[in-house]
Amino acid sequence: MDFSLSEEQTLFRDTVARFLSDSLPFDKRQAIVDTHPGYSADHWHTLAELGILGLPFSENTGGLGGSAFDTMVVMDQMGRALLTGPYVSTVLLSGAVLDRVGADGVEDIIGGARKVAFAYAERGAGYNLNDISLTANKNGDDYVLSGKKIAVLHADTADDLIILARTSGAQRDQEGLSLFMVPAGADGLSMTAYALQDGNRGADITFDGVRAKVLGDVDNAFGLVEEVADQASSALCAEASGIMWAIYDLTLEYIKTRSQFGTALGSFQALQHRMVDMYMMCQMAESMTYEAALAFDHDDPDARRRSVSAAKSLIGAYGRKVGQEGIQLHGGIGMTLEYSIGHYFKRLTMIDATFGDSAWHDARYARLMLTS
Amino acid sequence: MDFSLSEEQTLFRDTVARFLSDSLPFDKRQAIVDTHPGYSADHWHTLAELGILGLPFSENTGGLGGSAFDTMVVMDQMGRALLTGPYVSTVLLSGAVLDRVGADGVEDIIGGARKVAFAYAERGAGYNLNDISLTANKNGDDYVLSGKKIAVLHADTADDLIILARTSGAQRDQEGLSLFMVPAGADGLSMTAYALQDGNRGADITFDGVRAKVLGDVDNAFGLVEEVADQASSALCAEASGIMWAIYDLTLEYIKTRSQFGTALGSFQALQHRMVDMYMMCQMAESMTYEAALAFDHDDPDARRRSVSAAKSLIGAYGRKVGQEGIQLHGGIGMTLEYSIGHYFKRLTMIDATFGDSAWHDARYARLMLTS
Amino acid sequence: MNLQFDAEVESFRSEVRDFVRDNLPGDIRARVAAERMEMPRDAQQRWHKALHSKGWAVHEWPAAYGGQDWSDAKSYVFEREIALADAPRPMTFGVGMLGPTLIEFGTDDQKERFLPSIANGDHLWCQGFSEPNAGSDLASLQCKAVLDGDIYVINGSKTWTTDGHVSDWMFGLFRTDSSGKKQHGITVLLIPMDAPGVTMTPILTFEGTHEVNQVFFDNVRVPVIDRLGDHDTGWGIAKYMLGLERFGTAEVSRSMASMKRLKNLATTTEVGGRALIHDPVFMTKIARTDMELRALELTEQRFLFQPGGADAMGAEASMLKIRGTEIQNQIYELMVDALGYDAHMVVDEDAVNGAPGDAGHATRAYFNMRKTAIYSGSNEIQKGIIAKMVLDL
Amino acid sequence: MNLQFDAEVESFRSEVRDFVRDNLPGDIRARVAAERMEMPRDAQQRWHKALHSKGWAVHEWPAAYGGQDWSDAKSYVFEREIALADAPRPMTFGVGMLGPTLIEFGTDDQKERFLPSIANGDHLWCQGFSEPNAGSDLASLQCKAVLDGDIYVINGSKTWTTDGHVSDWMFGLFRTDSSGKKQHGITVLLIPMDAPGVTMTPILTFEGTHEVNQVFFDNVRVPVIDRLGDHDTGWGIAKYMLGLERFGTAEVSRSMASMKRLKNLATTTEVGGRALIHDPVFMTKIARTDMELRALELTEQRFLFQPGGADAMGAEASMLKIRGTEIQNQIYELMVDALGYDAHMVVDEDAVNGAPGDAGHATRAYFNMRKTAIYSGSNEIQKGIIAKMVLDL
Repeated sequence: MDFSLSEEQTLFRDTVARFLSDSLPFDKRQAIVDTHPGYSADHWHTLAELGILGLPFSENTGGLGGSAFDTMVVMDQMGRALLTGPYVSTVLLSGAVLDRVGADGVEDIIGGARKVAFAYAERGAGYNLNDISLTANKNGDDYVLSGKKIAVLHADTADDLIILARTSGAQRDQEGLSLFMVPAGADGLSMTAYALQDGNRGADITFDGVRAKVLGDVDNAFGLVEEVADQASSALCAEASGIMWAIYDLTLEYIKTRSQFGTALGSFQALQHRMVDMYMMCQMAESMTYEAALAFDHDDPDARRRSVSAAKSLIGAYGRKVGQEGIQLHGGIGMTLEYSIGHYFKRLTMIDATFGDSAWHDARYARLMLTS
Repeated sequence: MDFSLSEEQTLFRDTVARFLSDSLPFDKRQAIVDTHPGYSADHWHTLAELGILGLPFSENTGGLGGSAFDTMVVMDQMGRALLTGPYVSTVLLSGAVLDRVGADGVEDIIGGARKVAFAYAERGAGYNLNDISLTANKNGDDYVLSGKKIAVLHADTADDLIILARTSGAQRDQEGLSLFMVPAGADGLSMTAYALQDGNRGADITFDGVRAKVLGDVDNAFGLVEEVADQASSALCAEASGIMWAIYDLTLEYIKTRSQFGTALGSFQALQHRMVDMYMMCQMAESMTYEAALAFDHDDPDARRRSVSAAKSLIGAYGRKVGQEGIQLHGGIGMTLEYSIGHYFKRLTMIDATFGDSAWHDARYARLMLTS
Repeated sequence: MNLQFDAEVESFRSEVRDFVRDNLPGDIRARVAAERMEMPRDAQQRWHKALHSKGWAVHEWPAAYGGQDWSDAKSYVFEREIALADAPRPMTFGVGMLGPTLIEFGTDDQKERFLPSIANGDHLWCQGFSEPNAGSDLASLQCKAVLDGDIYVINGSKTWTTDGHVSDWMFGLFRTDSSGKKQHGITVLLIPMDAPGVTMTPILTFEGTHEVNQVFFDNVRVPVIDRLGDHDTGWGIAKYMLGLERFGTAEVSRSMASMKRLKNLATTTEVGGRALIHDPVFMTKIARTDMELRALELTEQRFLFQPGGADAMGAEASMLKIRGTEIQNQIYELMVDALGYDAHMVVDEDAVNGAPGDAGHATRAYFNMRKTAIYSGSNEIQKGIIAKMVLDL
Repeated sequence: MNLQFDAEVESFRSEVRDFVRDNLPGDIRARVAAERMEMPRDAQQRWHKALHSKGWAVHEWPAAYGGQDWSDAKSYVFEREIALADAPRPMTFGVGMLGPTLIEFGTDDQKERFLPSIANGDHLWCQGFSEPNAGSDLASLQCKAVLDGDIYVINGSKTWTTDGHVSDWMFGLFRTDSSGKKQHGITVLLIPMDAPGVTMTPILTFEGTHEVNQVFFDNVRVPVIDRLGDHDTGWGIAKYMLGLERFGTAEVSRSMASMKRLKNLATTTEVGGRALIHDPVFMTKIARTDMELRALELTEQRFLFQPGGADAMGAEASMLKIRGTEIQNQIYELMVDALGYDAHMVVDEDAVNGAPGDAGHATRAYFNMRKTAIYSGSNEIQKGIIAKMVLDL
């Protein structure tokens, strides 16, 4: 048993860390986030050059063949730097879908030339990936899509969209779901883009008879989508863990240097104990990022679901608490836009509300306990 | 709006407090609890003399016609003194049933000559008062009871038993329940008595064709039983609140006087803040004893259920936390049999596990939110 | 023991309810109901003037100054009803703090010059207490006022100045002597915000709301006639002002209104074919929070209506502030949970309902309201007060 | 990065599993599985001797003294498997603490006289560290030993002496000089429990279990040859002994076994016509606790199998102790909740299963196990250690 990073992982971590600390110091971040499209095109190209965009893809598509642990190491750093942009939507979601169904275009993603957004969420579905009303009807060789998607990450700068749609069955069946691809500017597609709380961008999209090509097996996409979502969740856990440590570091530094009533805040025992609680939650969260990555080392889908849900739930709950405590221990300065901690907190909150919050994963985990 | 005690209430409180502090100092309690029947017959007679056994009963049965607030004031004191004995089972449960159905015998309870236990709980029913399998079949003017009851408080010193039994309907119907009375030594009745964690006594009772007289309306007892249970729950809330304050007082006193590493424990800020948390929970709990007593001032049964559930749930949860913290802040001495805090904690735990724990009352409250 | 209000108070409750229903502008109600953080100056004034026309805008002031001499019970019911009807909060600084303080400590000239425009809502005030490096240690303030003849000359800075950018005047604490104990040498001055040398930088909170400001003073000249109380002894006045906040720090009424919206959101939000209100785990959380809010409400009533009334309240106010802000934050947290993917979106500034149910701005409110556990003496400071004053530790 | 054990360790795991299945007496297993607190001397010895016959009773000792020189991984797996199989805990004081300390600091004579009877289970040892007024401040101990020729004469008292009433010997810390710093002047002595002048009073824990005792010394005479280490410098040995507890303080394996019983209880407990395991609210609590236990397990593994292994662990052990005891207590709390009215009953001393499912003694265990957050350095002391050593506060 060995938790240490391989030489390669260390190299990746350090490369990404150096790039982000050089190019995305916090005082430059707000200007980037405030300007369309909410991230830097230069950063995206550098990620391509560094190979990060190809990290999870197999070597025969030009990727690096990285494992879930490799992604974990990188996402942890992205979390600490509060990097915005379509890494999750293009690489971890859309790229993974294309790679698995054997579709073209992964090379372009790896090279940074192409961005793809993944439209899965619908209003009223909560976090359930099987609750899909958007329909795809066969028309000649193609399909025609009608319905609505919400919260599509970085759709406004995507070249193409992948859409999870219903080809048969009832609204909440796991069977009868299929994946489709359309160009972002397709006829019949209308998009309302908006800023997200964490600095990323999202969009609600209406499909009114949009012609689309099917990706992979018809009626059979649920398993693939669930696995891809679990993989992205695992990566988000690592991002959250990095953020939690960043909050911890900031707060510890703050209470060591900030004086009140003539004493450093850090000498107040009540604050010390709360800081220790934060430390312990960060440690537990970090451990669970390993759990979530470990999930992809074995083939049992239930074991994978269990591990990912355990990690996502605990990290959601601990992240919330660490974020709240970090702000509280900072006092007024922690409430301001110009200080980083609030932005960390916003991102943690949004990570929890993506692919299932703590409560959703508790419920999935509890269901799996019944069958194990 | 006026939360202060009336002159009468103050008199009651002081009388009960004086009696209990004189006759039940903590260092004498364990000997009483360890000796059958787990409480003092002398104390019981004094409670009769003081009128406490007649407190909740109407004046025309010889009682004092006290309100739920009057009971609250008395139970709070009983909690602080950790009084064991059949006050809940004989006065608040059985006496209330007899009074409501207009049966004889309340006078004897008030006088202290007669004790009656109330058998309602069944294994597998949880805290649900409608989940009753023990059957009562009509046989001439009487009924014949068959089945089992568990956790019957102070059955081993009761003269008679009141039994909640099913006369018609399915196991979990609210309709079809009736109340019966049998002498404790009736043919066909067998009892296994045991000590309870909190020093009281309980019994499991098997009824094998026991002849019994019906009390009140046949098939229609559920509403009455639920109301009586809510009243007893309201009283238990007050007892728990008294216990919580006793734990708070003990703990505060302890950390003020106990030194460690050359300093009074009470000067450690982390402990101060936890003590403040305990103080706040005690205040909130005390407020909820008013809520639970207030429940009987109006006639809407749903309003009553809501108030009692809110109080019982919060007091259950806060009581658990206050008990755990009280022991923790005491350290080793708090773990010992000869110190009172563990006994307070045991009683709080058992109060929570009577007539519905926090979770059960949360669920009842949530159901009522749907209909309000 | 009697836990009901008497008939007179209940009839007053109906009067308030009717008045708010008929006089609260719809656009203002909608802003509050959407859990929006900003309340523009114009909206604050419109609502204030509506109350003023009824004689209720400064009801806590003595009758001689246009107040109502209401009982604690009536004041309590009034605050409850305007909150439940989604009316904006009253103007804290001018009406709640400065008014009573001027009446207690001000000169006749000051009362004449300032009270009428506070009462009729023409002038908004802000508070100049906090400073960049003081945190919760208010008395350590450094912003200097030097007496030069009959003029104070102010140099330095104040921060966390709520509503500074929409205010006409500020009442502030300034350092006039730093030779002794830090509580000595503090003077209260009243300053027009358009005085030469006053400048302001907005401080945005991390979710992007502009409520607070940093205010800079560069040789700002304030005549002695605009000093409240005596030279160097302003600390007593400051404590008096802070003591005025006893009432309503628990935010019970506001939280009841938010709780109503949370239940509405859980009723109208469908997840997987059933309304959230049928999810036992989520409903347990709402139920618990609802119970805690009731416990807080009763605790506040016990404290307010104890013998001696609100005036007898000491460190109890600290408990109400701690538990009140915790429960308030819990409610917003549950709103965010209920919103799911709808919580991600930054709802357009002007949108009143950006998401299903009310509470469209709930995510922003969740972020913003973390401040309540920090300001007015952080919850940690409040625990220290209770430990000292109540627990005698 | 590799989060699996290698094949050799896994094959060793099977060996342990098989051995325990074939050699753990059924009555002993049943006691552990019922969450009983007491483990009689006889039962402790029977199990110990079974392990001894396999050479595993003192596996952590060096091979020269009958130990196994196992890797950290093997020791870890061994402890996991015996706990999951409901075997009793190993004998902490003699095997876990005194043995390694004697090997490190003892004379040849002491090793010869004491190690064999510890290894074969003939002699049980207890620890004489805590004193009535010391609390967590161990070094402030007062119980006096005066050197008179080649005899120490002990007067005073020790408390919280776990298993004192079933032990043959005690190793204790005694005050031999009180003129300097409190850490100086402490001497370690080994005392037969039947020595003249040793008396004992049981201390029952509040739920009625007899585990700990107060031990009194009235002119108890101990020869210098039974002194471990040097005169006055026993504090170093005491710290060495306490440092031996690094492994397993998180109680992960024991909690996993309890968690298994909790799930069993939830499966077999019917409430209102459905098993508790179908109650979403209750199952959410079990799920959360299960996840936290997994997080703790992985955290322990990260700490244990970091470069340098268990020896590199410093204040991390404090975190494992805090979280481990919290999670353990959470599990018992949920058992009590599951038991409902069955939690009230004091289960008969000899009953192994007094309630549905296993875990008949769970209520008692819930009460009793509050101690774990108090003993071995209370969780508050542990937080202080982390604040100082890790956070540098």
